[in-house]
Amino acid sequence: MDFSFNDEQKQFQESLAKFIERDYGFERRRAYQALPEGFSRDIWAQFADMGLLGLPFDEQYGGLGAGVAEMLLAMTAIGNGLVLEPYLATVIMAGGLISRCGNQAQKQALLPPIAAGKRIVVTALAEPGARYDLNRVETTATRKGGDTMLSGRKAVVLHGAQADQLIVSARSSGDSSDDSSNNVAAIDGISLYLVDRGAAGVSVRDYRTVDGLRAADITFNEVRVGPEALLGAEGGAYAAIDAIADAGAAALCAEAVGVMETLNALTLEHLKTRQQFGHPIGGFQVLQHRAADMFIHAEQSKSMAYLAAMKLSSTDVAERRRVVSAAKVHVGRSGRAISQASTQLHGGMGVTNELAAAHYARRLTMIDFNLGDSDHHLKRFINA
Amino acid sequence: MDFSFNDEQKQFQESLAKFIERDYGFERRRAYQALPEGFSRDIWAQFADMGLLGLPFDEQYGGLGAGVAEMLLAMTAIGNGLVLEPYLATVIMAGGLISRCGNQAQKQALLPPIAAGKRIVVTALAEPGARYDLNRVETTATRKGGDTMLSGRKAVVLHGAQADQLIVSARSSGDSSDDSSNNVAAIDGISLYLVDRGAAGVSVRDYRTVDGLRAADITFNEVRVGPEALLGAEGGAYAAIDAIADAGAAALCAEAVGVMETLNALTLEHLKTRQQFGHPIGGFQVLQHRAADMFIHAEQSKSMAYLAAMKLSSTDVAERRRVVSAAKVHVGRSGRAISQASTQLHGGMGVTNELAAAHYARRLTMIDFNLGDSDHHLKRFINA
Amino acid sequence: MDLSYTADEQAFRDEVRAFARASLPPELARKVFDHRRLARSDYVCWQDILAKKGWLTGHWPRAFGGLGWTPVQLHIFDEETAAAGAPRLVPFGINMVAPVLMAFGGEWQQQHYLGRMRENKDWWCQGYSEPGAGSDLASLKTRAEAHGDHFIVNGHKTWTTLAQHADMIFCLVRTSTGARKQEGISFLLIDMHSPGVTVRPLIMIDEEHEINDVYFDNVKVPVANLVGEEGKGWTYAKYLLGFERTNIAGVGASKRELATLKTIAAQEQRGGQSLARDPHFAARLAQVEIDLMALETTVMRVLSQRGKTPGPEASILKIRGSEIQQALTELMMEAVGPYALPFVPEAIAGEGTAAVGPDYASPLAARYFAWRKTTIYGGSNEIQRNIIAQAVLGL
Amino acid sequence: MDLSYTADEQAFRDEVRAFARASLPPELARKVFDHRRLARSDYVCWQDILAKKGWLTGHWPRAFGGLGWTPVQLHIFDEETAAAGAPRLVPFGINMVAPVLMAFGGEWQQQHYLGRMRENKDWWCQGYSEPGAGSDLASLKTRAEAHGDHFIVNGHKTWTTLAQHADMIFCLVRTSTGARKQEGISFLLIDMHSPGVTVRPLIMIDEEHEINDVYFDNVKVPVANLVGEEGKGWTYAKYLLGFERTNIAGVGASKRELATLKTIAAQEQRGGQSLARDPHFAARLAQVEIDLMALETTVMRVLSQRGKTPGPEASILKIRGSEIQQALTELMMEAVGPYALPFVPEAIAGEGTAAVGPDYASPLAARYFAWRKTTIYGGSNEIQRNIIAQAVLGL
Repeated sequence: MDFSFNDEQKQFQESLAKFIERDYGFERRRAYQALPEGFSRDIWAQFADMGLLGLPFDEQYGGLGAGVAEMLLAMTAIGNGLVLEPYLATVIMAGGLISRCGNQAQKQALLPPIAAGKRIVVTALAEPGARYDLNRVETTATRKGGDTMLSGRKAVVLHGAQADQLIVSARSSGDSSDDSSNNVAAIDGISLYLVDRGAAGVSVRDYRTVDGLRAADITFNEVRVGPEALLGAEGGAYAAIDAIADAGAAALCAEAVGVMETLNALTLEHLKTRQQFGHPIGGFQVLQHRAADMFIHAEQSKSMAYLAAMKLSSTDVAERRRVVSAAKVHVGRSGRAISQASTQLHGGMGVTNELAAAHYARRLTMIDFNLGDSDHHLKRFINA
Repeated sequence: MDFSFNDEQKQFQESLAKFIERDYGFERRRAYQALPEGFSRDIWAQFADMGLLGLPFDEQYGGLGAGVAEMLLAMTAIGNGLVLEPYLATVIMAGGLISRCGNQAQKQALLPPIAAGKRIVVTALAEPGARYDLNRVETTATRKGGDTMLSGRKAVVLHGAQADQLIVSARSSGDSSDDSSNNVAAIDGISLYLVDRGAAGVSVRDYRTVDGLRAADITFNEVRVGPEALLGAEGGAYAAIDAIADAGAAALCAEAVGVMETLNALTLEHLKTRQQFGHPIGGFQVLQHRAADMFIHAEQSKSMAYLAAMKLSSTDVAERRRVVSAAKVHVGRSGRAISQASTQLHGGMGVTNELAAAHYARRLTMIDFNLGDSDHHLKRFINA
Repeated sequence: MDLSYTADEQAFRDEVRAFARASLPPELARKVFDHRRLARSDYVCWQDILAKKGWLTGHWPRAFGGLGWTPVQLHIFDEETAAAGAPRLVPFGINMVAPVLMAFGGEWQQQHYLGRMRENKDWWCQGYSEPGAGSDLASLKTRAEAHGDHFIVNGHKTWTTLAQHADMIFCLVRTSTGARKQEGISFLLIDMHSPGVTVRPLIMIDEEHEINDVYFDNVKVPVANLVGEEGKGWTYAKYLLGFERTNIAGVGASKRELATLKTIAAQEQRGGQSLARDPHFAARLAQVEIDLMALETTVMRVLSQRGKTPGPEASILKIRGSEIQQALTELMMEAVGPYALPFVPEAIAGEGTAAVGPDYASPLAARYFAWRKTTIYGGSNEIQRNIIAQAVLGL
Repeated sequence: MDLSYTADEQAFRDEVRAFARASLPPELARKVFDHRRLARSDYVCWQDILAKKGWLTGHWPRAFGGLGWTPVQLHIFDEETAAAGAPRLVPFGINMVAPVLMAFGGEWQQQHYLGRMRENKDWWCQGYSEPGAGSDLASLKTRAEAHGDHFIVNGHKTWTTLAQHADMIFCLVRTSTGARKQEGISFLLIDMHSPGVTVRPLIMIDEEHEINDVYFDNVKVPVANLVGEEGKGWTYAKYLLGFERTNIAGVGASKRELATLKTIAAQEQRGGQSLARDPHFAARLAQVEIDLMALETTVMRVLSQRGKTPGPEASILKIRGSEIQQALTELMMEAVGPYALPFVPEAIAGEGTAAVGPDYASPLAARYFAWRKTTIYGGSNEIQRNIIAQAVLGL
């Protein structure tokens, strides 16, 4: 039992912190956000140079083969800087699926360009009306000769319009109503396909999200893909989807911890400098206790983020799901509490767009709406 | 729309307050509690003299024919004084059932001695394992000649061992599993019987409750009652039981408001007098805000207690149940919050038996366990 | 004690309901129900309709041209118009500065300004907060120097709601620097069209332009626009705060929002069933509904027992009212799940761009964030709890 | 970073589990699981068993006769013994005064008192709080006057846990009245059997006799029992407080109580189904379970990163630990519904009287009330939040 980082990891952490401080200040971030893609390709290239984009991939595919500790550090730094780039969608989620399900040729073709920052691949898994249930798939995959035709809709695909390729879940057999999402092994008939974002029949509605990122709703209308597009076994993709969604959820927890750290620091700074009634408002006991609670929430969330990350590699799927859900619930609720408290402590300015803290509060709140909110995961935890 | 009391009611309120102050101080109450019956027959006789014991009864049965406002005032005073006598069980619940279901002869025989303090009748409605569902009745009523044989068990009968007579619910037909407690009209087969506490086959386990009252678990083993024991129509008692349980719940809300008032006053007194770090602890902002929240809880609870009391006479049963449940939820949760805050603000002494506030906190907490707790009523509210 | 509405009150309710149904433009009501952004003309349109009927100032005393509605009538009016989908009335004139003018204003001020308010001629805003003076209002720095028949005003107000629409602002200004900072504050009415007044938008967390910085650069204000006595502004401001808190309970609007939330929950799915039937969500919704019942009853209790001048108990209404409003926005945002994420301002503005996901979803997250303001403005909830602790409980 | 237990740690866990299973008397475990009242002999019995094995002080450094367990081992020991149904160890000697003696005690004190603790020979209690000095500990008034080779102690301690069983008490006493009230406090060890010591029970809200007033009337205490330097008691007391807070997280016991809660919820019915399947109750239970997971991980994180000396972060453990303990008692009480009401002390004491309702129900309400103490003692949670705000956050 050892919660400490080794020297190499500490160095990695410091270099990330330096990068965020130097290149990801509030005004710079605003500028990246205003770019057509809603993030900076320069930053993305720098991430590649730092090895971040291949962090978890095998070395043979241009990755660093890093483990859970590095993932925690990277995602926490992303939270610290409120990073806009599609790290979660591309490296953790799409990269994770390819690493897990891809055959040798697919890994060779996809992972190195992702690691090099040359290609952006994202996952398109959730559907309108399915809420957070990734097993409720109504997008159809129908064989037509040697090819497959995909039809359906995917909802709130992070960075969908900025991606070169999409990994799309579709139903190659069965129907979605007979699935119980808590029996992973029994869910059958879902497959994954690689689809070019520009392919015929793909239409993309690009939009901003309320926390400053980009997402898209994507319609697939008789989109033809070849046999090489199939990622993993036909009809047997759900276990991988479930595992990658958990990896994404754990990564979001780590990101949330980073957001909490910075938001708490900004709030403390405000409490120490803002004067009312002739004193810094941080002298008021009620505000002190609120700040103490924010600190407690962040520390407990950090513990849960660590625990969830550790369980990702567990062979006990039920245990992994239970702990990831527990972490997502805890982080979701703590995030809500911290963001609300921070806004309140900032007073009037806390609800304007001009304050960095307002942007952190928004992201922290909206993280909960990705890959299952607290209520969703509480239910999954109960039924685990 | 008028929330004020008229002069007569105000006078009534003042006389109650004077009585509680003079005759129901903390030490006196301790002495009443130590009496064999756990309350004072002297006080009971004085209640009778004041007209309290017939307050809601028709004048022809020795009552005052008073309305909702007087009930609110009486129950609030009972809460203020943490009164031990069986007012709820006898006057509100048993008296209410007799008034509602009894025939002329029964009313004539029972109400005047209750109003005069000569006889104590209580209701025995809930059963072990049925939790708060009064429609889950497994006590059986079997005809034997002209008589009826009662067999079964009743749980936590308030003042059961001190009563002269019990009003017992029993199933004269059907079984309890086919009832949906939210469809009052459809619940069938439950009857009410008057039983002497000393009758053959009645065995009573008397005990204290954690909030200082008395209750009993009562077993009925082939208890024979005559036809005159039947209260109301055979098999058709549930609507009356449901209505009286609501009257009891509304009365408990009013009592809780009285407990809150006194407990808040005791806590404020402590905050103003207890010194720590050289100042009264009421100077600490965190404790001030906690006291403010206690005040808010009490005021909101008072509003709900009024609203529930008003709806008791509504002809719209669904509306009555909805509002009574809302009040019970609100009062239950507010009571929990106030009692916890009060204990905390009293510090170490708050968890000893020596402090009046500790007794108020206990009663306030346990009121929620009578006639349906917050969770029970929240569910009933949702399904209403 | 009789907690039911009288026949007269019931008749009044029917009248308001019928009138709102007949006169409120349906497309305006739709915007309100769907949480779309309202233009200046939307507010003005409805207020003109009410002004023509005499109902914009129905709650004013007859002596000032009102109809002398009882507090219960005003509550009924608020509830019925909110339920019909009416926009909220801009409160700064008719509900905030008006009582101050009635109590402390000169005859000309009463005739001129109250008259124009009855006819909805001016849009008012409030010049209280300053960058260095939020909850600590009395430390304000905006100065007004007397020069013969006018004052010269210099300073910077912030957090001024809808100042971009306003014709008039009532301001707290410093006319002298006394020993206590509460002294030397005066209450001034300033024409927003005066030279030297600049309005700069403060963009809200939901990218809405609702609040502003207002700068005064040597603005000339006639002495006739000084309310009451010079240096007594703090007294008037405190008088006004009580009125602000009463209206802030927002029961009528919260009842409408609760109904909207139920509609949304009935349409959303969780785990294959309606969200409204999800026990956990239903329990949270029920809790807010119960809290709102308690608040409404408390409002009626305060109003019917004490008449029109609200005491420090009004702090309860502010605290619970704002908490309930926030809880409703929070549940609504959660109800739509992932479709809380898309942010399409054009759709929120109702400018013809389609929303992403269900139509009702698009404004909800932005609205949740914006509504965090309700526990901050009008005296933050921390200040309100201080007031209860000190003024009510004597701590 | 490796968050799994090492093979050694796992082996230690197995050893503790096997030992507890083999040596803890089953009737004692039953009493603990069922929340029955424990007698002095119950505590002593289990501590004797541990002392014989050397485990009563396994977490002590080897230099003082301990086994030098790591914090992780101590955590495993706590968790496994709690799960087996062992009573909590009386902490005042081995966990509280012991570290003070190790750091500041004289050689004789270390040999004599630490030696007796290892063999479970004395029952210790803590003499800190006084009627006028609760959270404001430093304002204590108990005086010790030096008279040659002994002190004469006069004063009144309160809230002294299980003083009626104690052989020894460690006390903060005032030996001089300095400028700051923290100065002039000394740390004294007093034999409870000395003439002039009187113990008076304070009956708890659950009618339990757990705490006491302790009066000192001209009690003679040898100078040899002064710990460290005269007037430095406050420093030692603060040193001790850190240790008190670590143990107070109570993870092991809370895990056992969570398991008990689940057993009860599975047996209770609500609306015709098991309470454990009731969505609302299940959600509340799950929330506590998750909070406990977070607390346990935080405990491990603090312990494994910082070694044995807990910083102000220990306040988190105290706050969350006590809140979770209380939440568990609250849910347990609610789980049994109306059968929370009966209060039969003889049944709680396990004196043969049958309980009313299910056997597990009878102590639960009383226990809920008694457990409110956990957010008050050991530095109230308000004090802990002050510590975090000031010592950690610099406010």
